[in-house]
Amino acid sequence: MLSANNLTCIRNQRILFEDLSFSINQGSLLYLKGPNGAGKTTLMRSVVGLNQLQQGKVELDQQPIADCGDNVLYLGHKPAVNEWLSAEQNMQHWCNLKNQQIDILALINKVGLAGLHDVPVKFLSAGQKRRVALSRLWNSNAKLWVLDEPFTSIDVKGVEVLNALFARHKSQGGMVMVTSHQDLPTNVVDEVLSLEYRF
Amino acid sequence: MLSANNLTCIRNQRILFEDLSFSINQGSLLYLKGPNGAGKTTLMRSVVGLNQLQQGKVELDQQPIADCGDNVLYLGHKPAVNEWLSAEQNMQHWCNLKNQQIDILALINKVGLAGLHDVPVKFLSAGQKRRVALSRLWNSNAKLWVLDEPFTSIDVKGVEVLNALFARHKSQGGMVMVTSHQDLPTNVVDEVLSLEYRF
Amino acid sequence: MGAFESFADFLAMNGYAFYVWLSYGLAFLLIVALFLWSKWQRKSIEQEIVQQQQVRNIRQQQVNSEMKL
Amino acid sequence: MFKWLHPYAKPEKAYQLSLAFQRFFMPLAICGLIVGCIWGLVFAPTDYQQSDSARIMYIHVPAAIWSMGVYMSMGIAGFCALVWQIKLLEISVLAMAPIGAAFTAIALFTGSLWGKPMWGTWWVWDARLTSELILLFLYMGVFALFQSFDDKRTGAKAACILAVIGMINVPIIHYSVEWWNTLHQGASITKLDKPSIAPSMLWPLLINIVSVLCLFIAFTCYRFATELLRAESHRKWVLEILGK
Amino acid sequence: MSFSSFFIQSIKRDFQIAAIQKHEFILPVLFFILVIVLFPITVGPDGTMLSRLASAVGWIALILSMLIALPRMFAEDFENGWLEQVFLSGVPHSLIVLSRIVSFWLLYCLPLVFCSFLLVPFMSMEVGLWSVLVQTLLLGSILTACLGAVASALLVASRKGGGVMALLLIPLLVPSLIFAGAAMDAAQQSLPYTAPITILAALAVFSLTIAPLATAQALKLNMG
Amino acid sequence: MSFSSFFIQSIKRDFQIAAIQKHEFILPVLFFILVIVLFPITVGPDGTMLSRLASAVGWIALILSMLIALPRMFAEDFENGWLEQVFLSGVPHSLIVLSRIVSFWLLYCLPLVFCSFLLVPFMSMEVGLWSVLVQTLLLGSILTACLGAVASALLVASRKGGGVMALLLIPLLVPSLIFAGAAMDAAQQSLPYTAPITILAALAVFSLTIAPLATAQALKLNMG
Ligand code: HEM
Ligand SMILES: Nc1ncnc2c1ncn2[C@@H]1O[C@H](COP(=O)(O)OP(=O)(O)OP(=O)(O)O)[C@@H](O)[C@H]1O
Ligand SMILES: Nc1ncnc2c1ncn2[C@@H]1O[C@H](COP(=O)(O)OP(=O)(O)OP(=O)(O)O)[C@@H](O)[C@H]1O
Ligand SMILES: [Mg+2]
Ligand SMILES: [Mg+2]
Repeated sequence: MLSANNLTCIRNQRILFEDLSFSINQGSLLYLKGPNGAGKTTLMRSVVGLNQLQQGKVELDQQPIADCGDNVLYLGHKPAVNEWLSAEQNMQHWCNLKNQQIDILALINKVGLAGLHDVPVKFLSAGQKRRVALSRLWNSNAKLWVLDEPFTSIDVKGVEVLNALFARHKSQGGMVMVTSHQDLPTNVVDEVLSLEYRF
Repeated sequence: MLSANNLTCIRNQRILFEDLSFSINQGSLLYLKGPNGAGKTTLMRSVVGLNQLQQGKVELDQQPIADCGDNVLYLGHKPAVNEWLSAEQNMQHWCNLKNQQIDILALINKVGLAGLHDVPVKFLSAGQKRRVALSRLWNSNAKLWVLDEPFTSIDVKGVEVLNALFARHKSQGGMVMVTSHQDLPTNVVDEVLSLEYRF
Repeated sequence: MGAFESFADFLAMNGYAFYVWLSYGLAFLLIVALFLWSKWQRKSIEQEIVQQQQVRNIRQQQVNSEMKL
Repeated sequence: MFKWLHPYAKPEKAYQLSLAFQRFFMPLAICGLIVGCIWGLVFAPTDYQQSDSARIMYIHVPAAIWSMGVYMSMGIAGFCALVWQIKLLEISVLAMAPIGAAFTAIALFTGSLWGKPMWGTWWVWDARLTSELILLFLYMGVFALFQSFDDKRTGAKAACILAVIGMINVPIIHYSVEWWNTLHQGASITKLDKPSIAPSMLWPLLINIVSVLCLFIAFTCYRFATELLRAESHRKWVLEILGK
Repeated sequence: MSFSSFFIQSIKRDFQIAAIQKHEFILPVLFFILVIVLFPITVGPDGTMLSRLASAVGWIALILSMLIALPRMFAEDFENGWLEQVFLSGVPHSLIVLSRIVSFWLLYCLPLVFCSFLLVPFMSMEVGLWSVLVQTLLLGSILTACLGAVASALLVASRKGGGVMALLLIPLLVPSLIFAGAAMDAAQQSLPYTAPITILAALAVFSLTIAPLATAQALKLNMG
Repeated sequence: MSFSSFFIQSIKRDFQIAAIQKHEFILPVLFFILVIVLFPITVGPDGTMLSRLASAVGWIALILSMLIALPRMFAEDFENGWLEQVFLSGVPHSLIVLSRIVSFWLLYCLPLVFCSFLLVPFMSMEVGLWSVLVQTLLLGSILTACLGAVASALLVASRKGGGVMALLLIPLLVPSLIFAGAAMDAAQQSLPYTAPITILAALAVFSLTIAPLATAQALKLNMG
């Protein structure tokens, strides 16, 4: 279970959120909503510990999130993909980092990049680049997924597949925290957290 | 009227599209559909002349598109916004380039960045950055708009406004060519062009 | 007048006028510049804060950050 | 002592205190400098060796001494800020850097204006001069580093790190440069081994040394207050102060 | 927009961006000073030795700071897509490139040439010699900026650029270095030094006419 | 993953990327060569003079070419977000940084040290002396890489690169320059030169233990 308590973040002298508390139970998905600039990205980065908070703490299964290393998977606006390497190489490096032994060509097929495995990511289309980054969801062992606008540039079928993935992850007892400006199907969403734009 | 004749593009020994012809009439919107990697971006860049075609030519009102300079507005995946400058400065430079005299602060209000006009774009959220790029639609004199996934990172209300903008532009006799993985409302779309993923 | 016979002597500094006066002048100039710069910084920060407050008030009145036609 | 200091660790109190300090030390410094300079320029006896060019001393030596003194206090403040996570000290490091840089620049300029008539060149690569030049770079580095951060708080932390690294390095640089020079050249300019100066020259010098210290304190307090306003600009007390 | 106003506006924009990345103006200067300081410390404080090195140091500092700045000449505008928008806007492409070369030269090269004055006190250079050095540096920096623009445009997207950059910059820089050295030598011995300077000037003018075309082509290629 | 295998994998990754982006790693070497070539051209073909300068030139060329390479040390991984993923993955942060320092040293410094062999023909350096120079350069490059890592990490989010980097780095390098000079001098006069080399080694080891911690802190600061 993820529990976030009393989170406060001030950016540029503007309070983005103050004393915000929420929790995500085993097997449920939190859908983070809000207009542009509300502070969704900032909140997510604070949850995984990439952002210094003014106040508050985040715990995953009673452990501070900073110690949870491989139990958290954060995919943000930045793809964490090297543009000069191919999709295959990028995935290989990810697997090395996460200590996974998987069949990379099969994974490439699954994310719909068959035949493009040795093309530098630079030459792929926007959606294909995004798929390289999202491929990390398929074999992830992490309990908590924190996904910042995962559907960006992904086509309609891709979005369906991603939603199915979320459902599968939930059924395996995982937790998901998602933002998106495209609505998620209601059967996937368990909780909604709305951030307002504050002044 | 935009007419594209016999366009062919081959990338990496893969035919993206072949002998593709289409036209956009005055006051109508072409919705370009297709899965990731189908070649939508490539087609759009070819239409505005940023991409060398293997074959084919594009004309706007019987003139080759390369000579149409200010009559074409292309907004692609890249924002054409300098991260270090503020929204105001970026817009000012755009107006200088396009030789427009407009009230920039009013424009900033319109795109919903009121109060953020002097913040470097670097510090804006993903959607706010995107709004700076899209602000070019408001006062554009261009007849043809070529927009590649304009809704990326834009919140729900923003998408509505953009759709209304398309409608207004059409009513003024403009032409729009759009791709998106989020569906456009049917009353805005006049024609649909589907690109398939070809192997 | 102190160690000098006349005011002209004082100004001449035994032929070292250039060096002595320039060094005192430069030192003085640098200190004054630092002072003015600090003053200016303070003023601009004060302005910035007040402005920020105004902007915040304006935005609260406008209430939205939405796009408009 | 920490007990006594504690109430002042509140930004508001620190702000008030620093402004009070500034109000006390600034007039002191100005009066002292005027007295010292006039004494030095007009009344102090002419040096029998260096003639009147020696009057540069009354500004050169205080600036040179405090250029190092400021760096030491900056390094110490930075160290404490990092170890005990004291935000106020971080800010004070930033307040001090430009002052130190200005003193260093003054020492360099006046020294080099003194050097031209005395040694015949504007500049020699002597140990003391070289390390003074490097000190200027260290100051500039601290400030440039702070400026290159978008977020002022993180910038201040980074500047502290650099100030501390620099403080460790200043003695190393100093001694290595000294060694380097003696190694290559043999002692060239022994300006420290002069016979101790006459009291009539010492007094104005001492006055100036003390008043430059006062100047340093006054400037630091003023700049500290400014930086504090910036850092706390979303707090109520700032708006209250500015609203008045 | 008229071409001249485009030219001015685009230079203004470059200055604005440089002013925001604040130190951009001072940094080349500082850098230059630091490089100069490196020499006495490593070579030793011997005045005559240093004065013989002075002109070499000036050139090295110039080339180095330009090499640091060059890769970013088009990088930012290319990556954020501004460049393609300007290319689409109907302004002649070589004018676009020329304006960038000019603003680059004004921002990065001119301050350095001024700063080379520091060689006079720090490396005991003679003032007369320094004025000759300034001439060679002015011409040399134009040349480097032009060649660098081509190289930087080639580099901006393609990964084969490295070799090209090397092939382009070095063979052309070495001759200009030789001419500059010849001019300095002649000046040191009080001989006339116009011939090598003229050759340098010819090289600079030549590169100024060719480079914008080549650079525009290279950028176009990289856009796809 | 065990830490040692992480270490090896991440060095492998850096090599892979360098192999693709060849220009990144050719440029410093080329610059090194350029500096070495530049001196004989400007100073003139005076053998004894050149040989006196040789070791200083080697050091300066090393530092300057590293200044070109250093700003890119973390830039790419930081910008595309890889670095934050690695920081999140639970590997000790200083290990991450250490692996980058090591790969950087192997990729950018080692080739330079090899290239310093060019001093022997170009600046009429004695081979015996050159071997001493190589020792000082090896140690000095470790030191530079470590201090440079801190500087590069501090500056990674502000794209100020070169200038500030030099400002942060060069003052800190002065002691090692002086000790290296002392070693070379002693070697030239056939005196024992172990003392300064030992000091250099001590500095290198010291920086190798401190730098990863400071660098990791600096990167963390920059992530927000
Ligand atoms: C650019 C040139 C110069 C620089 C950077 C410079 C730097 C310094 C520094 C850093 C000190 C402080 C020493 C300490 O407190 O330990 C100092 C002291 C002093 N300097 Fe200079 N100096 C320069 C030129 C000169 C010249 C040309 C003279 C006179 C011929 C001179 C005479 C003195 C004297 C008399 C002191 C006081 C020594 C003491 O502490 O008792 N300096 N200088
Ligand atoms: N590094 C930063 N420094 C200062 N302010 C920042 C920084 N990053 C973001 N902000 C401000 O914080 C606010 C929230 O940004 P954030 O990226 O969290 O929004 P978001 O909810 O993710 O929006 P979007 O839907 O557009 O992605 C923005 O208004 C922005 O101006
Ligand atoms: N510069 C390039 N060099 C080689 N191949 C390329 C290049 N750019 C794109 N491609 C290939 O062309 C195909 C089409 O890319 P394009 O960007 O046009 O797709 P798209 O339809 O816009 O997809 P998306 O919906 O993901 O944006 C991709 O499969 C890609 O592999
Ligand atoms: Mg966001
Ligand atoms: Mg696309």
